[in-house]
Amino acid sequence: MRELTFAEAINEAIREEMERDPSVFVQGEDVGRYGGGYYPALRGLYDQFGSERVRDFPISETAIVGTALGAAITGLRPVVDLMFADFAFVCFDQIVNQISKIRYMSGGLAAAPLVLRGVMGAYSHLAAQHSNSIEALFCQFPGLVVTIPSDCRSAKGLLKSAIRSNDPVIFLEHKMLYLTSGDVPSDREFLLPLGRSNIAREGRDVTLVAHGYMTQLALRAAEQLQANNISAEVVDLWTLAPLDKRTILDSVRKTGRLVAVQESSVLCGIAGEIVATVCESGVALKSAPRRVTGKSAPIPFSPPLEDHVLPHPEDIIQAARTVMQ
Amino acid sequence: MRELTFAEAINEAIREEMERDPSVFVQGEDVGRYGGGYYPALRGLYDQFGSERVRDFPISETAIVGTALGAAITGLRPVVDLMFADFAFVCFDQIVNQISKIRYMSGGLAAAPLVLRGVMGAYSHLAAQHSNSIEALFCQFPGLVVTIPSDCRSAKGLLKSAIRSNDPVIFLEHKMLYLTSGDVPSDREFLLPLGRSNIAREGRDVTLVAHGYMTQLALRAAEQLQANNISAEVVDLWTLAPLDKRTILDSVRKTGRLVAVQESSVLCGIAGEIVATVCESGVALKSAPRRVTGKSAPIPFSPPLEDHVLPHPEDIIQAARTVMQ
Amino acid sequence: MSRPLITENQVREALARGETAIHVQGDPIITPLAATALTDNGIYIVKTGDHGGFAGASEGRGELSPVSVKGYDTKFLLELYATMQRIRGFETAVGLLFKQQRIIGFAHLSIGQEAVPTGVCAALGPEDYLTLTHRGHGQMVARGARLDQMMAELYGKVTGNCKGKGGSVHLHDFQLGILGANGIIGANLVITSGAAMSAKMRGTKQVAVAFFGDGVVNQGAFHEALNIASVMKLPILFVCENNQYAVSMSERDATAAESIAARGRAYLMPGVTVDGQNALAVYETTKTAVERARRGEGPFLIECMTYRSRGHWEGETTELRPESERKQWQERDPIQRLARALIAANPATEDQLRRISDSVRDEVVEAVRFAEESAYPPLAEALRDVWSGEIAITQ
Amino acid sequence: MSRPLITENQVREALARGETAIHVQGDPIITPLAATALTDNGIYIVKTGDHGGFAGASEGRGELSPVSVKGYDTKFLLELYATMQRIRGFETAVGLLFKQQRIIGFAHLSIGQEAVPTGVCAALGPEDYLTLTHRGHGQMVARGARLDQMMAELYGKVTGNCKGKGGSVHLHDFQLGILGANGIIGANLVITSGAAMSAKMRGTKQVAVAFFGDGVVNQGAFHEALNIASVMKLPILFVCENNQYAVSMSERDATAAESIAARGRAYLMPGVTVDGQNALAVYETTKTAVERARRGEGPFLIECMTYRSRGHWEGETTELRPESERKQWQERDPIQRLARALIAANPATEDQLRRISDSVRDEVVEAVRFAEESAYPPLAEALRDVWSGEIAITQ
Ligand SMILES: Cc1ncc(C[n+]2csc(CCOP(=O)(O)OP(=O)(O)O)c2C)c(N)n1
Ligand SMILES: Cc1ncc(C[n+]2csc(CCOP(=O)(O)OP(=O)(O)O)c2C)c(N)n1
Ligand SMILES: [Mg+2]
Ligand SMILES: [Mg+2]
Repeated sequence: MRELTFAEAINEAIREEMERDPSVFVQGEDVGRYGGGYYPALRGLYDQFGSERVRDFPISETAIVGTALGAAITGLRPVVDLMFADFAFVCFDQIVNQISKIRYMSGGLAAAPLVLRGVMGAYSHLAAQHSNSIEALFCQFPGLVVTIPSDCRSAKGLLKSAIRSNDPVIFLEHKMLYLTSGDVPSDREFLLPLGRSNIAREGRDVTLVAHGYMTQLALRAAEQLQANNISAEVVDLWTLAPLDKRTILDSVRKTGRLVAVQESSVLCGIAGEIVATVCESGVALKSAPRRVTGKSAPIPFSPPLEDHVLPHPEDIIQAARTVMQ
Repeated sequence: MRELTFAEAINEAIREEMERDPSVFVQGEDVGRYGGGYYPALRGLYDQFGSERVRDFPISETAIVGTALGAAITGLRPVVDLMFADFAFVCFDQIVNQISKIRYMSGGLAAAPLVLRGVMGAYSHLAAQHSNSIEALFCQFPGLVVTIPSDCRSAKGLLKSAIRSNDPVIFLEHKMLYLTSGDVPSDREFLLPLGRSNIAREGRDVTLVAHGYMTQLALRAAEQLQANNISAEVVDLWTLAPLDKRTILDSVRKTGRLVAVQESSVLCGIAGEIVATVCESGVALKSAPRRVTGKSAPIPFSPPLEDHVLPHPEDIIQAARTVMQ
Repeated sequence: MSRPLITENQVREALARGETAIHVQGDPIITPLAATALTDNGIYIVKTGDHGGFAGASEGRGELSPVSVKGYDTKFLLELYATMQRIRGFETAVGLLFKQQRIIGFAHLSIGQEAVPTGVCAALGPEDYLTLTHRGHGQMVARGARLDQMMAELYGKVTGNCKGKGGSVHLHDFQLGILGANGIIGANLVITSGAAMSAKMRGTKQVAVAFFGDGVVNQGAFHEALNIASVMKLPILFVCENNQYAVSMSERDATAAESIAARGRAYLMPGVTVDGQNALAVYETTKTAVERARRGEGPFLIECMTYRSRGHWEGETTELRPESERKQWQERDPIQRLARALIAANPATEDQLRRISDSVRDEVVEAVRFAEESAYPPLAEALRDVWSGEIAITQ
Repeated sequence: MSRPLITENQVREALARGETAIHVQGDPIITPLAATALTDNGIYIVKTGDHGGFAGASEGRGELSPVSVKGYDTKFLLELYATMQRIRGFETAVGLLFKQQRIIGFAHLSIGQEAVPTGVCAALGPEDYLTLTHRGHGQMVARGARLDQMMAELYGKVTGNCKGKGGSVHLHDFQLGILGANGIIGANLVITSGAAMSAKMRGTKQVAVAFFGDGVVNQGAFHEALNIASVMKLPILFVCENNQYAVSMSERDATAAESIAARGRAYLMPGVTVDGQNALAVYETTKTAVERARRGEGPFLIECMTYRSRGHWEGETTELRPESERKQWQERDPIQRLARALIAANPATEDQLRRISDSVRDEVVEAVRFAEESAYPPLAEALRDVWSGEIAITQ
């Protein structure tokens, strides 16, 4: 295994799948010679595959996503670069009212095998409009697969599976992960399953459920909790929808305690979903579950304020301590 | 008090506020002489107020909502008719990335006093793209007030408050409520508070939390439960965001049992939020809480299938029975 | 620089040579007689310019063109007639069934507009793609969809095109290249651009057709679809069924453009306005546009002037369109016009036409029987086709 | 019908009469000499037609127009010069501070493009509205925003225009009618149409200006904003800072239109292309457009040809624009051009200009000091201004 940066892991996943399957192609803004927008993960693909398979678009997200849908239902496999995931808002209908529903509305005759990649989240001082965590929104639309890697390895393995999937996959890459690197298998058949959660760290006393960059925070928290003799298990939700309840419930059944983490503000997010799932399952809890979430505000630009509204490992540690009492 | 239809209650709220405040006006598609799209609640307003204050637009939702925002930050009070709430998807950025954030991003200098009305929900055989229940999505965007009336009376009282509010309000009207009528105060100062939940029915044994049309189902369920000697309290979430936790917690503290209802599919909806809110509050529950939600599918056209994926009073009754055991 | 003038003679000569386009420099001035001949035969004018912009053949919009059946194969003409009758027959039945509440939900009928999809689909090949509007029954039928399956879909029965899950505004028939009707204004345009892009990438010579209404042209998706189609020179036809109203909004009040055809030209693609009550005019224009697209010359916008004779949707109670206007367009009924032309020019007798409408009636009756007798989908269908089934759903 | 020809003389006569527009019938043919005179003075040509469509004054696009300072008040000219210097000074500082990581997040600089906002804002009245792009520092400064508040905002300090909560791409200054910069391409256009609609409804004679880049014109919101502005005849100016690239995408490859000005004309509003490196040309065109809008004659699109001398954003490592092109545009530096014209025509001395840039430097240094010394907002600010405060938040 070699260490790759997050961008390299994404790049390798796409490159391998494009080499493997001629129906796979990339489209979006600045994906060509530029190699991808502000978080360039596509470097070199244009040189290797040319402008027909690495397709530069004008700033027309509705067309970018809509044409991808049209291509997908006619036999191709587009991998769309949304640049910032926030731009999903300007083409939201195409995603949640078209892509998610075409298989169903056609009585199963159509498939929309496409991937929508977008860079999500905050912590990067990019202010309110470019810092949204929007994964929960997509979970309300059955038909979509919502997948979020938490590190370089899962980025490669999940993205490759996403590209091979016959379902439309929302694939969200956290900005902060672009600052990381890690071991990534070079195996061209290295695939991680969609629709599954991952035990990122085993533990006995408390289950921390997180996803994406939050998993990194949870792992850091678990590390420090260990120093205090609290053994935390970290469940990493590789896929949010459809949700792998079993892995979560199995973990909580073992630990009897739950802390659920999300970056976005509290209402109707993933953390609430996890807490509700566990509580209505009847799995016996030793204490009331807790959520760690972003505070209820748009993301402020001012760095100390941004810091203030976002979750940190200390918040997770404190929540874990609370549920341990 | 007189009995009004749901459309008449909406109409009266808007008419009274337009008479009271010259800065209030209506815009949208087919709002003028036509009196509102498929669910015409605006009949007569055009004749009374003319084309300047009842503004017909082309099919351009981004412009309809965006110009409303521009008008709101420059001193007017637009009441936008989105026709079907599903059309929020084609102008989603304007709602969740612009309207919701402008007060905050401007450091509090801007206010966006506007109302976005849309007809939501299923049960009406209008198929997947026109039957979405999208209230949960807006709850992830602090800055928006998300309000849903559950009957004719709350329609008038909440809409009047929404129009007078200095916050942007999403106001969702369920299709099925358009088939109802009920007592509505004729008082021009009849205002129901935003940011509050309402005890729609008092009870001792179990708390049913619902909103919009689901409140009607919950009330029907409570009726039948009463016949079986189960006393159900129904909490009607007039406002989903910001969420009035206290009313919910007070009720559950009393009954010790919780059933949360939503129409949309399960993941990341209101029901999960309610369950999570209650469970992490530490309020002691006598049994595991339950959710009643739509099944995980787009809304099918075929009437028996549509029926199958949606919640019914029987589902609530069954859930209530389960939590009573 | 003086402007060229197009004479009737030029048109006749072009016709004699079997051409469908007349090349001119600059803006043509069309004599009334030439205009008649042009619109009659769906010929359009090619302006020689940087990007081959086209001027509309009947920019007058809403003017009638004589229906001239001369030179066409009788079988072809009767097929056009039969197709229009099938649309009308099907939709008339839907209207009745809706009143009886045997069909519920959305039903937007296109009675009066039959010539548009009929003319368009007659010019397409079997591999070509289409997307439809919310008012898409006629487009389905014109493409050759089975009436019984369609009726079953409108009933929500398992024998419908989408197993009953789609319904009227979500009709699909992938076998026929029909990628779907759409309930969201403008959404199908970008999807169709994608199908055209896909055809081009795969090198298949398929052409994609996006039907849309006049109300669509002020929606952002329209703009993005046309720009990308032009930038990428996609093999796509944008076919506007301009029935002059979007619900209650008149096209003139809604749209800041000289015409919808002109709006197409603003994206450097040909945009022409044709008499949409004349199936042959629509057919000829489409044929030229299809050939052009197949040659790799890019997109084309066809604005077809037409009128709906029903309300916006079944169940509507508000009619704001002027009585006189409705009356005027009733006289332009596309079926009657083709019938008159057929009988006048004598390739068909009244008897033959009656036999066609009789057989259509039988087909419609049979479709209704089929739909009535078909079963609803089993409830398990409600949770099928959501995902592909590759992912184990544990929830 | 023969086309009119515009001669240099006609232009000179129009100028002598103090006019800013020349009326013609049909498409004008412009002699090279006339074209120079036209662009030089920002005069445009009015075509007499149904809807008063305008033809661009310098459709050649990217061609230089002589900067002619004759006839202007010296104070006014020096103000233009000072404004451009203030923009350049401010942004140069921002670039440096970004490198030193004293400013973090987004920073899109408009160095090289200063003439556009400077010319536009010089023609506005104090009550008028503006919305800005992500590259909006220059637009703020040109409107008269305080450098110290802006710098503090870029630092995220409580003394910033938005208390530090907005940052570079969300600058607002409601006191100055600045309704906000925007991070979402196209979003500000519909909002500005709304401000213009509001002004019209309130009868205030205010005009609204929406700045946007060349990359915006293929976004759906652009289309909807322009259509509605034209349909409602709103008092709005759409001002395109056409720096010819959207990140790496060249405008020519992205946009199927003869020009961005022509795209405006497709919505039946005047659309003109001006030399965006000439503040006076921009000013003159804007003035005419503003007057027209105030008279209630509706929207106007101005395409200003310009070029950014920096990367798309600070921190960018990929430069794909040809070296020769960058060089060519460097020579068209709008500040240098005005300086040369001022000195050549003698209303100002080099010394005067140096004093201006010195004082700007002092102002910038002071702004940096102010930002550095200002406090971050108290943490409680993070949860303020989310809602109005009327609703008791129990959560
Ligand atoms: C985005 C969106 N906005 C509004 C509607 C509601 N709607 C359905 S059909 C229609 C009118 C469409 O008019 P047109 O395109 O002219 O087609 P026609 O009905 O005349 O055939 C409207 C406004 C919609 N379906 N989608
Ligand atoms: C909807 C949307 N898509 C993409 C982006 C990312 N983005 C920011 S600036 C930009 C380029 C804009 O180009 P242009 O309008 O020409 O302005 P310039 O940067 O050249 O001043 C892009 C693609 C965005 N902010 N919003
Ligand atoms: Mg129409
Ligand atoms: Mg640009």
